[in-house]
Amino acid sequence: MTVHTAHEIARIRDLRVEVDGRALVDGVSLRLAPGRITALIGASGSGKTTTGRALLHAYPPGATVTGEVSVPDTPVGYVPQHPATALNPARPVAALLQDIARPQVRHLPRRARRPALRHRVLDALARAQLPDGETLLKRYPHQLSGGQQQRVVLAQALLAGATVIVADEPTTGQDALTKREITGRLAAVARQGIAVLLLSHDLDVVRALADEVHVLHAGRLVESGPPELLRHAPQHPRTRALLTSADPTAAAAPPAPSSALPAPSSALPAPDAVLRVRGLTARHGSSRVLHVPELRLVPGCLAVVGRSGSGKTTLGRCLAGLHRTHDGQLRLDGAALPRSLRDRTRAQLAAVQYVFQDAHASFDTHRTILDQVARSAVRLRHRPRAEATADAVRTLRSLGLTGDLPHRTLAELSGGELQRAALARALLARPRVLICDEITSGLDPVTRRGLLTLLEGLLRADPDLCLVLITHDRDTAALATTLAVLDAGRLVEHGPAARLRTAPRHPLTAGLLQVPGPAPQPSPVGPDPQHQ
Amino acid sequence: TGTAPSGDAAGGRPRRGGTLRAAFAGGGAEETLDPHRANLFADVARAKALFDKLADFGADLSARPRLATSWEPNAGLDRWTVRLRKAVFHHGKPVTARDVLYSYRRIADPRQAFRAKASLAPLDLTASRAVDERTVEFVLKHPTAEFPNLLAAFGAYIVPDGTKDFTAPVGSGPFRFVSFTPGRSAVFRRHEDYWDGPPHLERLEFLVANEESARLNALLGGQVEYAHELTPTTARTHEGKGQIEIVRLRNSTMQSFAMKTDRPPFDDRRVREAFFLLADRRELVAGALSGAGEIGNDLFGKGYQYYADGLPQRRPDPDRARHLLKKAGAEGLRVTLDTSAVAAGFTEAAAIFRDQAAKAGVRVKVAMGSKDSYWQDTLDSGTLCCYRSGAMPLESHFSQRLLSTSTTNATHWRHKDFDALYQQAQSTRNTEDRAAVYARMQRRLYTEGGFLVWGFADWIVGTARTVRGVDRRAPANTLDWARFDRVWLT
Amino acid sequence: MTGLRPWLLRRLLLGAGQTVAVVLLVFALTEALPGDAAVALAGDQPDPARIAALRETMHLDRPAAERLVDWAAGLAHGDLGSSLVSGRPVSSYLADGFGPTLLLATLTLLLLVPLAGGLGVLAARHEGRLVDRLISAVTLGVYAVPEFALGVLLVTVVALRLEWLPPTAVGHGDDLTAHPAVLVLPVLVLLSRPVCSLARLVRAGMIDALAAPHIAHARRYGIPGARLRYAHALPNALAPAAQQLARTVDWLLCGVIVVEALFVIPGLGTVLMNAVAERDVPVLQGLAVVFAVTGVVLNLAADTVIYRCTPRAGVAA
Amino acid sequence: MRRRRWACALIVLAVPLLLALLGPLFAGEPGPRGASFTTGGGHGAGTDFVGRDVWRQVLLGGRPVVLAALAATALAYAVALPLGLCGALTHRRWLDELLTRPLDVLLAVPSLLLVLLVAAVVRPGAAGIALLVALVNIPDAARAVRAAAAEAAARPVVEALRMQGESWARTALGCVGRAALRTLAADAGVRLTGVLYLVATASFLGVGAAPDAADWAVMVDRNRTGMFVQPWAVALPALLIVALTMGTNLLFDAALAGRTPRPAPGRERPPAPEPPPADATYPAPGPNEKDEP
Ligand SMILES: Nc1ncnc2c1ncn2[C@@H]1O[C@H](COP(=O)(O)OP(=O)(O)OP(=O)(O)O)[C@@H](O)[C@H]1O
Ligand SMILES: Nc1ncnc2c1ncn2[C@@H]1O[C@H](COP(=O)(O)OP(=O)(O)OP(=O)(O)O)[C@@H](O)[C@H]1O
Ligand SMILES: [Mg+2]
Ligand SMILES: [Mg+2]
Repeated sequence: MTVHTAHEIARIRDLRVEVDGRALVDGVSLRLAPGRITALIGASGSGKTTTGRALLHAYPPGATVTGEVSVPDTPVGYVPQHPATALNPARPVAALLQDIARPQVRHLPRRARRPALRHRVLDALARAQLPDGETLLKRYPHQLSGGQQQRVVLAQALLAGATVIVADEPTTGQDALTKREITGRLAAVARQGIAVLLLSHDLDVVRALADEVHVLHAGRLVESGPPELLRHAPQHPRTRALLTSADPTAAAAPPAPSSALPAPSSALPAPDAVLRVRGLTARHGSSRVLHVPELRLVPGCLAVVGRSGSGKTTLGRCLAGLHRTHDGQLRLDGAALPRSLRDRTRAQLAAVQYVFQDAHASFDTHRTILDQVARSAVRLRHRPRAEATADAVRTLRSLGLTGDLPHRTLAELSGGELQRAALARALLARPRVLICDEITSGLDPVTRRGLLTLLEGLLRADPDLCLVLITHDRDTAALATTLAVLDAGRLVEHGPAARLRTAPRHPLTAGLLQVPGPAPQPSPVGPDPQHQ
Repeated sequence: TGTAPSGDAAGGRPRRGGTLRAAFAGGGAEETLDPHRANLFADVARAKALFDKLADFGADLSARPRLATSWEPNAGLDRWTVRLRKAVFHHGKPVTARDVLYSYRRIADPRQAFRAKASLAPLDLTASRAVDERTVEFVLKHPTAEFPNLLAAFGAYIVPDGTKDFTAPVGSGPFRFVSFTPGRSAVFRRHEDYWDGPPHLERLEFLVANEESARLNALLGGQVEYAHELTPTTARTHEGKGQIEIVRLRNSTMQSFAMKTDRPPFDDRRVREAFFLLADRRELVAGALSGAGEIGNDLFGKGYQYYADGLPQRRPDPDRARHLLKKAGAEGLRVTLDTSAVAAGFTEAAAIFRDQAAKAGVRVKVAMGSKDSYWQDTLDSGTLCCYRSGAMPLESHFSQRLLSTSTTNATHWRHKDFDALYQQAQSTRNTEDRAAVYARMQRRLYTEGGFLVWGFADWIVGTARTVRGVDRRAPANTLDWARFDRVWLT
Repeated sequence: MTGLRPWLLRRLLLGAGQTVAVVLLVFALTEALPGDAAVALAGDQPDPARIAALRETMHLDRPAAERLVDWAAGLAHGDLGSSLVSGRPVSSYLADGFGPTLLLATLTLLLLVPLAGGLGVLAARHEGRLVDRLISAVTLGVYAVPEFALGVLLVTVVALRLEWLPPTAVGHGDDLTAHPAVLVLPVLVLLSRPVCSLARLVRAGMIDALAAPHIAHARRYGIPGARLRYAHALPNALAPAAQQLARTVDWLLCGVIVVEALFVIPGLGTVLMNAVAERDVPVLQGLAVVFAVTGVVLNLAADTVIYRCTPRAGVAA
Repeated sequence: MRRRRWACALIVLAVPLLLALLGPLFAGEPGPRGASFTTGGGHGAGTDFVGRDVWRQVLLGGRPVVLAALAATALAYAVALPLGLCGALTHRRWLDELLTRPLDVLLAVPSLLLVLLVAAVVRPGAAGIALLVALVNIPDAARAVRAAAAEAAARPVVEALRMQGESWARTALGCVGRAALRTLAADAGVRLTGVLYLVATASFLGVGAAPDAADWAVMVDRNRTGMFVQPWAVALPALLIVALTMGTNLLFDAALAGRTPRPAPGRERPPAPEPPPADATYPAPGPNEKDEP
């Protein structure tokens, strides 16, 4: 390790966070130095978030904390794993951004403050890859897509002039192109002398950015070193597992899409569509955000890809009956499907299930996860309680949520765990059409592989199942037999996965599916003005 | 600031000048300066300041001449000649017989519903005439020995001939109109040419404050000098404390329970008598009137002219009451007592009487009624209700409430012989003889009437210590009550 | 919800319907009350002939429906009719009563909002600690004391003992603004209870709002405490408080009968109570129109605040 | 700390509750009436406006107050809660309008006037008046519920519950209602007091409880004239009412206190087993620094 202790700006020493006698993090020590990006990787639930939040002096309620955490006086920037939690639902995006920037313009004459304020805010948004900040400023958080929310939160951190930034999965909700730009931005940030703690599953990003990588396993640091070292000579079996399963070469052999799964539609005469969408035009208020003239969901796996904010979630929500303001026609097995899920029968509800992009917000804070998951079987399949619970436990276990995890509440689970719980909840309804909105974004490669295998198994077991994967992740998209590409609310390309991968017609398709990996160089956005 | 009671004429030499502000409970925007429409105490007090009647009642409720100097009947007592005194209205014109006739005819207008209309009903106003400028000859429909009461009737004020608009009224009273805002205030100033001598006060302001505590606070805080209608509790708190003067106008309000004598169980006179014996009047006065009053003896008009004060005072006798009830076959009697928050002491009296009756095994159920329609509601329905009456001559009490033809006969007391006695009294010229007839009538009521008169409440007025000349004897509604032309400020 | 403006328009239209309903309700209830204006006027002289005559002069002998229709026809021309008892136009009653009431209500509101908001936020900030418990105890205590008791107490101490302020506004009813001192105590009494209830609601909402992660997040970025609480946390807690505030304004406008009586301020409450006592139906109906219109506007305002503070409400499935 | 709060609330509440519950047992037979508003004279707390012993009235007067107020509040909420939640949860605007607009009509009539008018027309008994007071409170409470629940009802959790075909009651009460619990508790606590005095005022206006009933609220109202001669007749029942409402509300507060995650004091920073590090430059989190869940 070549850490310059003299320059360290923040430090965690021997941190142990214990809840109810169980250590979430144990003996973790980290040093953050200005201008360096420290990555913390590890399986879902290994304690990354807990460690990262320690730098904010934020611990789970009732936790016993020992060890030492020192951070500088300046604000510590934080991009939480669930960006929605950091956004005030009752205020437009601009409110907090402007308040953050206000002290920075105080020295200006009164008249000049307003434009300067505005300029700074827009600039920060642009640096966080939200170039059309103008329109976003007036919006409320719920009017942003998941990725946009994340970038807004990043913009806050950039604007605040933090010397330490804790970025918890900053790229999860982003498409490959945006991701590359954000990585570039983070690198640029670091070059200005900001210490970045990167908590991520995305090894591409880690590899491209990190100056130093720490591997967490079950709350303990098992290995540390520069990324190259870890890659070429991982010492710990866990590290190995993490790294190999995410190795591009490993991912290059996608989970055998064509072997076991039903052949893509080009091979056979089109099978009957389970869900047909016709003339779908979705609006948010008066603005049209999605237009899909025709979409047929056939058994098998459809991946919906597109840039962040292109309308993927909106499409999923339209199908699920969560988004009412559209004028398309939905037909499930030939029968009309009501637009709003309130009008759907329980059978129809069970048939089309949606896994929320923001898993955190989709759970009730008071009840245990198990209880909430089991309700699907009780309500939608009329199972008795006990049976439903057993079913839920089984499903959760198959997703890696074992032990007492299911008996905890929302606040006591990690981001990845929640995502899996949300999937379990949908699975328990035994849906015909299962729409998964970025369900692998919060998962480490190992867990993700496991999850994809499980989905694959589902597809195989139920040849009628229609799986819609909304994703930015190429590995995940690799599961699909069909691909749909959305751009700015339009369905620009739709066809067999193999063809789109090899011979994309639309440049975006190529961009999204064939990006070789995040650019190691920063994107051409200028340096932060506030650090000039 | 002398120690002598301020109300007495002996309170020092009257001083001229100053403004007196008097707080009354009012009627909101419905208030009026039309004296014939006067309904509330505030209305009457204002009317009294601006106008005059031909006669008014003294402290014993006998008629005293005001604008009239004399009244002479003919032999049949159905034609009365009234002489007017020399008096001028505020605009300088004299008060004439024409004004009197105009006023009375206006009151009696069949298309209108002025309050004094019933009182003036015995007059035949088409036959009555002005003999000269200051002499009126009144023709009556039947002999009326108590004709002067009629001239003193509530609201029988004299207004200038032809007056219809009372927004800036002209009268002959001690004060002239300055301004008036219904429900808020009225400002008057001295009428220098008042026939009874000009008032001492320069200005008189009537202010409206409906809440008793507001009137009291305004008085205590020096915002007014006269607060009308205070509660007994207030009187107790401040009496003799030196901060303000408390004036108790005795015998102002009769407090009673009215039994409907024509329907069970009260159609049996034994039951009525039993009820007379049930009531512990001292407890009622102490509890319901907070001690501010005197006990009653089941007769109206204690201290008034013709009141039969020779009858023995009734005392509670539950045993005899029980016995009487038993004889009447009314053991374990249950009655409903109607009451309402319409007048001070009603609900309290009802509750206390309920407990007293329970001692003799009578179960009284107290029913609260709407206070706005209470009097009409209890006039013909129910069997037992709380009742009160302001001061009026005995004769009026009989004629309005106890004759077969009475319109507000709350006890349904209808007896031909009683009516005959009343007629006899009205045709009796000699006062002593008339008194004897009234005594007979009262004896009858004492033994078997429908009014269980348990007390006479004081009317309590508070004045600032600077106020002199407030009469301390006149029951509310009589001449010297709220008479501000005799008041002065030190 | 699709856009604020069409929604507002629709609500205003509905409001007209509500006003009609209120008027009908009040009319029906007053008609159903025992007695009528004639009986009320006759008072303790319920001479049937006189009552009949009074009825006739007041046109009460006509069927209720006919009177209502007449009144409504007048209303269409902006004529609220005239009082049964005094014959004066109802509009003059309302105009007379409205001034003082409006003045009191405005003053009270001007103090109420910052005071209640401040107290609620302060208590929420220190939830469970001494400050909170002190504020909670005092507000709850004061809230449980009826207005008249507080009013009498204040008058006795402040006005009569200490002689700092005039005890009542008697005689100043026409021109309260010229004597601001007389308004102090009434406004204090008027404030006492709404401050408490509002502060409680603000406190409750603020505790949850302050505990939200986005507030911790904003605090991390050095947003000053006051701004954080009032500009960022408070909007999340505002909806119920705004609702309560609308009710308070309604209560203030519709006559704080006790205060008006206690301090002799001839406002709408006094007009209302007198009109009920006198069964003066046209006046009551006029008041009903006023109440209904203020009610509609206030509820609409409160709903708009809710709408603004819960922007997701319209789009959630 | 929590325990102290509970104890405090319970003690404050226990006095009026015990008096209300057990008072009638100790009241005994009514003694002879005295004069109104006297102090002493064998009456420990003096006499009331009709000369009864105040202490006896206090002993007797708790039960009706507690019963009427609790019943009316509970009743109002029993109706208002589903109404308000329904309004908050529905996306059928017409349904929302249908539910709320008619209630707004009731809202536009001052509650006292409404009670007065309706009571004068139908002449209810004590139970009826509780019902009436509850009725008058429904629109208001329903709006409060709706406002408090509006934000929670729009959360994605609710969408997720719908997706699960969850029953309305569970969604509304279990999730939305629970999220708004603190505000609802505050509203209910305050409403309790309002209801209490509305019942008392109604009784003074001649409906419901007898105007001389042994009832704390009625006592406060009726004995006000003697406030300065005999303060106990007002002060005692008023204090008990204050204690009742204060206790109830403090109890709510105490019960809900632990619901928001807040770091236990002293745990916000690592309670260093070693001496505090010299380079701990981060300022100690303010007393309000809250942890995120
Ligand atoms: N408040 C809590 N009480 C108990 N256990 C908790 C609490 N918060 C988190 N945990 C547990 O601690 C472990 C670490 O959580 P943490 O959120 O740090 O994981 P993570 O590494 O960020 O995972 P992910 O990648 O899924 O976000 C998880 O197993 C989680 O279930
Ligand atoms: N309520 C709203 N009002 C206005 N615009 C909205 C609203 N909700 C979403 N949008 C916009 O609609 C577009 C599509 O949003 P959507 O959530 O479907 O994107 P997405 O493809 O899922 O993006 P991401 O990958 O970032 O989750 C975005 O540009 C977003 O800003
Ligand atoms: Mg995490
Ligand atoms: Mg999305």
